[in-house]
Amino acid sequence: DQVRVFAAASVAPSLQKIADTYKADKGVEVLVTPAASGALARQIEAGAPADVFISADLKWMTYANEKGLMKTGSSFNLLGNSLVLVAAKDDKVAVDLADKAALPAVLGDERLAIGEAKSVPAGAYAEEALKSLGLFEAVAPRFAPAENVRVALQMVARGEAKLGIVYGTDAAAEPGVAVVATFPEASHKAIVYPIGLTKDAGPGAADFIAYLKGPEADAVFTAAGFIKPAK
Amino acid sequence: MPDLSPDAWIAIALSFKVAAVATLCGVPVSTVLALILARGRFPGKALFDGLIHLPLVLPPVVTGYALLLLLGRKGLIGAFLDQHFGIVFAFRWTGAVVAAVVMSLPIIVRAIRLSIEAVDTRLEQASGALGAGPFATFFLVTLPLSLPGILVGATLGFAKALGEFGATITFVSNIPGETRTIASAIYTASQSPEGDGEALLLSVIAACIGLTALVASEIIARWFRRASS
Amino acid sequence: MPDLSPDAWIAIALSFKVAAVATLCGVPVSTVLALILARGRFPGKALFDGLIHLPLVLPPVVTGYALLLLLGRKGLIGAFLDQHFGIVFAFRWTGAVVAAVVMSLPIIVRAIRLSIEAVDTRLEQASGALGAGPFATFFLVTLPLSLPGILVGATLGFAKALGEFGATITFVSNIPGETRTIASAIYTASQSPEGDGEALLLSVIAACIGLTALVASEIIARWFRRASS
Amino acid sequence: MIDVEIHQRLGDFQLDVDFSGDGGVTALFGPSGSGKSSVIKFIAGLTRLRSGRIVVDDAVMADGQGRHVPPYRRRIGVVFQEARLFPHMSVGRNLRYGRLFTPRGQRHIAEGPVIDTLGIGHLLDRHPATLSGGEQQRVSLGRALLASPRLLLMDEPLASLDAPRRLEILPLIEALRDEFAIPIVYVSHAVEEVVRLASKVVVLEAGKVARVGSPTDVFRVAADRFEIMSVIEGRLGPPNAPFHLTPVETPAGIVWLNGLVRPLGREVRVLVHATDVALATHRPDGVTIRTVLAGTVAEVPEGSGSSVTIDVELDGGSHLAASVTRAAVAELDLKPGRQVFALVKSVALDERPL
Amino acid sequence: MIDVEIHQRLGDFQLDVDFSGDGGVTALFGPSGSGKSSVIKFIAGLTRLRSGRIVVDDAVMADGQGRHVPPYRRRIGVVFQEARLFPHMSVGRNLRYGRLFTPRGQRHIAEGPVIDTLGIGHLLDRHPATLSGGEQQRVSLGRALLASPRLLLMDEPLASLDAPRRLEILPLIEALRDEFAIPIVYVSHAVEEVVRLASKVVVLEAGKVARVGSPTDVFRVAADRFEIMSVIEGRLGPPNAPFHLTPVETPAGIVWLNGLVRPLGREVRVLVHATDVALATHRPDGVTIRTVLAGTVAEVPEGSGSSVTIDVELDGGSHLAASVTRAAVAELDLKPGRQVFALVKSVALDERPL
Ligand SMILES: Nc1ncnc2c1ncn2[C@@H]1O[C@H](COP(=O)(O)OP(=O)(O)OP(=O)(O)O)[C@@H](O)[C@H]1O
Ligand SMILES: Nc1ncnc2c1ncn2[C@@H]1O[C@H](COP(=O)(O)OP(=O)(O)OP(=O)(O)O)[C@@H](O)[C@H]1O
Ligand SMILES: [Mg+2]
Ligand SMILES: [Mg+2]
Repeated sequence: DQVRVFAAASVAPSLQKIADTYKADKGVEVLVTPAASGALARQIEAGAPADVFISADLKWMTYANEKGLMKTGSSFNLLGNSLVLVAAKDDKVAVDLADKAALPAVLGDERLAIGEAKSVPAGAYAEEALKSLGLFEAVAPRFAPAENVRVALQMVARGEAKLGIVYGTDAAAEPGVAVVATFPEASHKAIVYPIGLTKDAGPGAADFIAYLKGPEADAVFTAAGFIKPAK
Repeated sequence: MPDLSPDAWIAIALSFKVAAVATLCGVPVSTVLALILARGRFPGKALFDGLIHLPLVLPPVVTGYALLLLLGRKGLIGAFLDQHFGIVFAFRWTGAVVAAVVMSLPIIVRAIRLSIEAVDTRLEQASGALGAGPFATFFLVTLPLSLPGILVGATLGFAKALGEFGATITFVSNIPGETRTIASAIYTASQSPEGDGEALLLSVIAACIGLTALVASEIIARWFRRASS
Repeated sequence: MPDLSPDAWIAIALSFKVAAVATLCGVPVSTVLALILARGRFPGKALFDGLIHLPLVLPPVVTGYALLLLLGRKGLIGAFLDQHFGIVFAFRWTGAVVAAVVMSLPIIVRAIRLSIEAVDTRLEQASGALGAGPFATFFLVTLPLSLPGILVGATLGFAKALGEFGATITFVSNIPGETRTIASAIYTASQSPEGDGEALLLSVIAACIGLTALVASEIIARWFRRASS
Repeated sequence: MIDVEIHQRLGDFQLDVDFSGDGGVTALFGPSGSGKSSVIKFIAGLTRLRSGRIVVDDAVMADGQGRHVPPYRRRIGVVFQEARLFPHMSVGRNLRYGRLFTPRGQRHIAEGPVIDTLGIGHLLDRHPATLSGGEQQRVSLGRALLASPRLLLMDEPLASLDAPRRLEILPLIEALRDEFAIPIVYVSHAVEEVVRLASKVVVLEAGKVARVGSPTDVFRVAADRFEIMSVIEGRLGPPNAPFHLTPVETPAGIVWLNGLVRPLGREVRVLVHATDVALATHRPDGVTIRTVLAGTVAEVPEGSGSSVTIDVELDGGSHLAASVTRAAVAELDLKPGRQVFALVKSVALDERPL
Repeated sequence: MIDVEIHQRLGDFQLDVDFSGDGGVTALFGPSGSGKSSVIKFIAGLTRLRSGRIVVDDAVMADGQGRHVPPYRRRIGVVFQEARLFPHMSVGRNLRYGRLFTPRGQRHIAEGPVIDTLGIGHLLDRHPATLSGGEQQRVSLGRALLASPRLLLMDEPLASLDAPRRLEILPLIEALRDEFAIPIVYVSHAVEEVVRLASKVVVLEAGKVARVGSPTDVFRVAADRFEIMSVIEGRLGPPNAPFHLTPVETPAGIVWLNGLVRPLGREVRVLVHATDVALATHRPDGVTIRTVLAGTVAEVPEGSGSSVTIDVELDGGSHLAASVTRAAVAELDLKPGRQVFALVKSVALDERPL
């Protein structure tokens, strides 16, 4: 039989790799369906065939829980991520986030690529972090909000935007960018990827979630740059 | 193309199926709608026209979401269809067809309508004077003379169905083998940097399929023009 | 509509501007392209035709990405334009216009081409026999007789420009006041659980603008038909 | 058989027409723009009648008050002024189109003879776009006929055909009229055709009926002297086979018809153009003109031009119009009561009797 | 002035035509589908010539070898068989269309008289869709004229007009020919028109030139006896004003023309239909026929129908065709060498000399 996983697009590539080995090991097929977290949550609400839901942020898992779509108590934070400031690889810049003048100065009248705060979790975290560092007012007019983090990364890699704020995982995977600075963990809410069983999850789903917590999965996630979720 | 994953091949086949079926369903529906809009006179025609054009004006995601609300298994119409006819669109490839049809409807309807309105009404009069009723006149005169528009509609509809993404992924998600079309596969691949190559390759394949359809339609059009001279 | 944020109003105004300018630019360009495709005979025509249709076949994000690669400040053409003419599209509303034009091009070109091909060539011959060269014939005979298609093209282009989202946000981002159109605003709103209300409201507004454009085009078309009988 | 009453405005043009037609051919005659084609379109039901009445064979087709039988239910065939062929169908399919909608029992008109007479047999597989003007017109004529309509409307069906071809097709129209008894409303600018075919002529001028009557009556007073004609009735005599002539016996003398026309004793009408008649004061001899009819001058109109049309009462009472110069009138002292002999060049008569 | 040589296949139709025209009107005559319109389209440059040669006024328009002056550079006006009016323009704008592209200095033809003669002044603000067939044809004619072309191609320009209207428009075409010296290629099925206008007739049959020559020569041997004509040359005598007649003095006698034609002494050509000629063995008297010409029978063809066309050599040497019944030939014993008098109904002559 099958385990059907509705996963936020950003987790999907790693998840797919794990699914492949899981099938080889356990003989159970895992069907990974990637899309935006919001779309997935609403699809589950509309009766989509999902056993497991992995969201890229808390709010959509909360939404799913509030709508009674999930098995009560089944959800927990599977992964965490860090938030980093990136620049194009060849662009030799250094920014000290503690220095309030540094970021605006480096930015000049160029753009800062971030995820669109309302739709992309990374964007929301970025705004929050900038606010807490007191940088928001200065750089907000220079934002270039992107529809997803991959596009934001490309903007930086292509030199269209001077800097970008993305997840550590994205920065690690994209050879065209280099990490300039990492936002302190305290500057934003913990970045977490909650996972849970849907209300009518099949029997194999819990096993797969258990597997995701195991060492094989952990190796894949770590290689992709994910970190342990803050408790 | 050795570096294309089997999943990608499945997506290509699926896209092809979805686009073909969407075109086959979309063109007749559009022809009827185009005829109604071109010739009909009824109150609320403007609104009806507007409704057909809506998917063009709204972001595809919104259309997809509207489809989910209407045609999802718990949706207004979807629940009805499910209970009475056992028809389910949500999260099936047929749903992808529905999304593609809805999204391409304004384009197809417009092309066909344009052609219908270009038909010389004096020929339709001549048909009537020869004893052909409205139906016969439509099928024997109006429709064949609108063939250029129908062909264009079919081509655009097919192309649009290949490229449709936003409404599809929102309505029927991105389930491998069931609703993952080329467009969704490109999206999926582009989510990781290693996927860039695959995304590009898939884009090229989509472009090639589109180009083939286009060339085929041009050949049909030319053949048709030659046949009538 | 008191619950609409000032940002939303800005997005509406911007969308209007982008759609209007995109229509004004897209229609003449499309007319020329349609004429070339309808009448021209040159090697590689099929490929050229395919290129124009590409934005229909590919997911919008891919088109947006391609625009970024080509027309971005560091892009192939973009860098050239920037250095020699100081023209920058990236992150500007003009870029949104470019995205809208590119995305609606296949639709507009097809509509106009359909109308051009429906023009009775015997009238063009008559024009030639009266001494009008190809240009004069085009502007005095072909173009006015293709007006239905041009009008349909303009309407579809305007609607599409209002609804365009994927390519726009990828190419020129989603900067409030600069590149955040209604479509982006609707999408953004729809992506957070609390945004439903705003998304719905904005959708209704977009639908109304689209409907208004549609009704206007129908009125113009009717007026034109009456004028020639 | 057909009753037409139309009162309607078309743009700036006011059409006020009222006439009826019997079983034969009713000709609509009149200058360009006088409303002939408009009348045709009303009868066919292609323009909606808002005020008036169209009755065909006792069936009310339109009464201007909401009753409007749609064209496809009228079984009225129309030969349009422009050919209106279906461009996407071969000539053959164009021709057979109407047949599809004609009940089997009413397909009176056979395909073969029509196609042969129209000379379009070699065009059946062609598409209309490449046909010549006259070919298109003939196909369009054939298409209307093959629908076996119960009333036929023809709008200048022979306008772009050469004279020999017209003469070939006219008998076909006569056959429709006589053998198939299809009433016909016929628009034409050719007086010859109208006179030959029609039993009634309706002359339109600026949307009004200017004159109605038999061809003789109408063209007798026609404005243009080339249009003035007379009709003489008589009975066929025994043909003169060696010389290919047939006599028509009339009280005023013998009218010689070209060709062998039968049967003996048949009542026929013979048509004479006023310009084909000369008058002599005594019976001429040694002249090739063979038809000489005796009569007396009934009326010599005043006139100022070079010609006048004299009304001659032939022995037996029928009238003959003769167009002669005023100079001749003066020289021969032609005046009412004077005995004259009308010389009619037999070769100028039509090939077939009316 | 114009040299035409065409060898080309159109579908199944092979066109092989070779003729030239002088400054006057060259008529293209022939049955439906014989290739007249096709020739027009080649001369205008609307069909590309692949083999042959079109020369107008010493300028090679097309030589079948790559030289192909585009239509808009030829300054050749075309009146198409179908009107081809621009549906989106008012009649006025249609009429003025060609003028836009005519160099100022070459706008020879004034608008007013053309519009008046065509009777389309009241239509200027209308759109073509609502015009009657004849109105469309007249506008199309006017449109071609007002471009002041250097060569005019007319494809049945008067086909759907009534006789009086035709008689009004013919002088306009004559004026183009005479006053503006525009050479014209004229397609028509109406022998009257052709004879009246043309100095040269090219008869096409199935895509080949069957006969070429002056109207007299061509129609003298025409297949259909209604088309046979003769031309007699003479000199205008002093008009008879009270009777509105003008004598044309010829060696064989006086031909009386209707109307007052001047100036005295002008050489004119007079046209006689063979069917309008009767023969007498002695000079008749007491007959309204005023034109009596003396001559001798030159040839009496064998024949089996009712009529034969006799060739009469008039005194002075010109020839006159007379269509008479074989019965009359036998009765009067007409044979070559016999002295005869040709009776020509003067009223059947054309209004104006050729
Ligand atoms: N919709 C309209 N608006 C204005 N005038 C019209 C309209 N329809 C017809 N007419 C006018 O009515 C008149 C009659 O037209 P119709 O076609 O009946 O003429 P017709 O007798 O057939 O002439 P023809 O012999 O030239 O074909 C014309 O002068 C035409 O211009
Ligand atoms: N493309 C083509 N393919 C086949 N046949 C053609 C083509 N074009 C013309 N013809 C044929 O050539 C012949 C001559 O046509 P054309 O139009 O020149 O005739 P026309 O002399 O003008 O006749 P009409 O008096 O009927 O107008 C016709 O029989 C027509 O069917
Ligand atoms: Mg008419
Ligand atoms: Mg022709």
